[in-house]
Amino acid sequence: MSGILILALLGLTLALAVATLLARDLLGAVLVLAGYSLVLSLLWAAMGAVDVAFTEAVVGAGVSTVLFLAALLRTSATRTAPRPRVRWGAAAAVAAATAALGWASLDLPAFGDAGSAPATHVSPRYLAAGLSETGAPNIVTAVLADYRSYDTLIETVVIFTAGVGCWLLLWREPR
Amino acid sequence: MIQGHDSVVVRTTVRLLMPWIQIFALYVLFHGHGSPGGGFQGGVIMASSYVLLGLALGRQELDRLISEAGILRWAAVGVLAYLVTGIAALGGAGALLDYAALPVPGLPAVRLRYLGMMAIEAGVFVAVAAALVLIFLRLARTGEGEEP
Amino acid sequence: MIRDHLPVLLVVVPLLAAILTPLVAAAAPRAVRGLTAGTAVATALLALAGAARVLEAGTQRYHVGGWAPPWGIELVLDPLGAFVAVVVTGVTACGLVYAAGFDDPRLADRQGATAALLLLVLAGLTGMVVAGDLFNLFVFLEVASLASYAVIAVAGGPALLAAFRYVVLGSLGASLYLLGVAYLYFLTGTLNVADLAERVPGADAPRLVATAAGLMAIGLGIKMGVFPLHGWLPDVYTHAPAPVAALLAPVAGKVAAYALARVLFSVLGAGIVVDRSFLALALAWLGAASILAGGVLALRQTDLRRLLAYSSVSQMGYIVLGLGLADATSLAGAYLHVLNHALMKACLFFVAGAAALRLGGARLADLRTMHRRMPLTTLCLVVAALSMIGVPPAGGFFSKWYLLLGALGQERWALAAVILAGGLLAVAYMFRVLEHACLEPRADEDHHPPAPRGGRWAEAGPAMLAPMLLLSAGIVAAGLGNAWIVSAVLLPGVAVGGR
Amino acid sequence: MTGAAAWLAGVGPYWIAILLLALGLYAMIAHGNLMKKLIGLNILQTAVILFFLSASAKWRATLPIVPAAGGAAPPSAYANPLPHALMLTAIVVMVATLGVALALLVRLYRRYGSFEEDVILGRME
Repeated sequence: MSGILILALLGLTLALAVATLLARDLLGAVLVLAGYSLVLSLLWAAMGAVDVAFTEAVVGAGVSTVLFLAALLRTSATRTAPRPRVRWGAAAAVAAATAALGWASLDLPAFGDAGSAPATHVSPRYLAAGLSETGAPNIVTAVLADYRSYDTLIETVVIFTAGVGCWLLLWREPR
Repeated sequence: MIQGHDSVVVRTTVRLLMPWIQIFALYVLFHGHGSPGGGFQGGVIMASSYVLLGLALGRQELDRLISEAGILRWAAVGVLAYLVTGIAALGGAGALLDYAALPVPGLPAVRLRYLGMMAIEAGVFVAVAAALVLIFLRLARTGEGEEP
Repeated sequence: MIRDHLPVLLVVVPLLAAILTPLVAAAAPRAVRGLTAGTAVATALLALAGAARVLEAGTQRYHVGGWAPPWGIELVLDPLGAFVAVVVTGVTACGLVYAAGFDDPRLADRQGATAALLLLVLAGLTGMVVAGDLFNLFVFLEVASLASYAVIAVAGGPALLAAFRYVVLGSLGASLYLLGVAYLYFLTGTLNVADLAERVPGADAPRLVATAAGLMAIGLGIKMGVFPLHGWLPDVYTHAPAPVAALLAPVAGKVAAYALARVLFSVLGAGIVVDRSFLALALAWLGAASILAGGVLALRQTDLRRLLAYSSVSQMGYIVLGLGLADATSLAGAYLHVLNHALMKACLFFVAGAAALRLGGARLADLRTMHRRMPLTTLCLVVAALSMIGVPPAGGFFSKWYLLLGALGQERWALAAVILAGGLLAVAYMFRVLEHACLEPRADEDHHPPAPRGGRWAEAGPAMLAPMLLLSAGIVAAGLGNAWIVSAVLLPGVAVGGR
Repeated sequence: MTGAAAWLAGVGPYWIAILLLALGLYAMIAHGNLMKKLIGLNILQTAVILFFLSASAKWRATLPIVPAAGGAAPPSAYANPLPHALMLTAIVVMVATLGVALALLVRLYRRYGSFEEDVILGRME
């Protein structure tokens, strides 16, 4: 894990997020959003989270973009969003919340600290015994498919729910 | 939106590419055990192969391969495979999803765990692929007028 | 054997039925309706069995996959959880029977999709109730939410925008909750509720704990529809298909409230929440504001369902107020109100749906022939309205009574006054409903021409009427049995796991 | 790395995540265009994922894949796998929400011919 690389990628993510939100053309915004997802997936790969990086690349930059495009291209008339009015009240509230969260985050363990609570409680068991207990060398898979398999079951139910929901909402009588 | 691409090159390329993407999807599914990947990522790639096919060859071609009602049922079958694997462990006097308690005689616990994880990953693969294709097809439907 | 698996069966049974529904619909479309209602009733019976088991043998803990917590996911069925599970599954069972009787063409069997989604809502809610792991709770929250977004929007038209706003706000709430979980994870390295309860007090980082608690309270507060986070709620319950509103409105917010109670009392521990800490004060006054604002807004409504939605904002305020007061009496009152409000709000939404179906609309003006044409429905309306107002034999009186005792016991006169004022507001807005439904319009009112005499009998079918009458009986039973519920279930539960 | 850069790398991921959260939230409030609201939500959700995921990082650690051939490295040599598994689930939840939200938007557009909230409200009257 390289600090410089991570900082650079973080800066790029922020820039792309701003660009996405400033883009007035909806198609452009969606494409920049895909780029944002791609940079995020690089960032996560740099942080050692390859499984998440892989998923973000195929889902965030891939499937999400395709779904956005499918919806946008079906609804072609107005693709340009008017520039939003600046809402000072909302901006002030969001700024205050941001400051509060940033202030609280000073109490967080330093990024990458191997002595932090998440690094020393619960997770060492997965890394030390995951292979022998579950037989999966990829410990993320061991957690996902065995230790916390119940979460993954419900995750599958979530995507099933979305499928059934779209089926119902965009119903058309069969020809 | 999907009307099939005019170019013969595109259509042929996609036809040729399709099986390879699907083999890659299966590779990602089966190698999730030891390397990045697994049922979810494999399922997404599987779904994208059908999306690509739909984009290049058009809806009619896709409809010849799969029906929307059929995909809905495939999504259900995928989740069902997961849940039934979990429930089967109850039959072996274990807790839900305790693969070591799966009632398959003559297998050591390690093999049972491997078997259980493969079964649920396959379920995730099918459910995710089917659900995503379903969402895409519904969002990108052709020939729909204004709602009343 | 079933006894040992009760916590997980509460989730697995509706989940299995939901997944089977599209397959059953393809083979035998006629079986879907029976499958849905039957599953809901079976889940309610399982919840009752679970409650009996908890009362007899104490809190049930279930380790999914056989992995011990905190490494695996734990399910917990404690007295309060069992109580909430019985309320949620019982009211939902009534709701699904009612929905089957309603026969809304918009909910027509599209390969069983609506039925599957309604069962997924049920599975998501029971999953949230028994979850002993904060991340697992998030995933179930999303199942219940996603399924409800879709069934709300089925009504089309204005419901589409209402559902979209709910998606945006609901996902914001879930994300804020997840962010709160992340702060706690940074602090402790664990997600298991029992493990967190041990580690949070020892960790010396008050800013992190306060931030996590605030984020989770706001996130779940959106789901509960507490003022001022209730923006999505009135439109959703006004425009959703009537049986769907009747199914979601009574229970969805309660489960979020229970999740918040778990976070506050089981995870963060009594020391952080009670003793008039900032969080407890904020919750108490948030609840008070919700009681008043919801009540005042309800006064101005002319549509029964919108009035009921604002009344939900007000009534949910009582529950939040009880959590903020945080002593045993107030908490018992809050939980009792979970039961009472679920019963009366379900009953009232059932009445509104029946009126919309049989009288051509659910505006207050549409109700004026109700007492003659739908006498049984009017009876249910009156019982539920009396409970809302707080007239003694009906249950609603007692939950507010315990809350009042709690506030007076802590000598917090202003909050006690708010509880009483909320009751007066309920008298005012429910009386408007009763006035339209039960009193003959005066003849000299020219803008409301008197209804034709001796209108046709318009009572809804037995599948709609039976759940309504059952709930009315439940309202009275909850009132008569309140002493037992509080002393046998709620007070021990509050003492053991609730705080 | 110098002291300042090391300090920046120690808090950077948290602060960027919080800034992304703020951007997404503001976009959700300020934009009248429903599609832009949805994009804001998407950014907000990824911000939470970034924040949660940064709990998994350890300097000088490698991917959480343990070689089967008994390489007995201590747990501190691997990144924490738990947030990875959790955030995989969160990403799935994100795309599921996106699917349902887009389905609603397509329906709204077909009915009211716009993604602008004001326009839709106007046509609802």
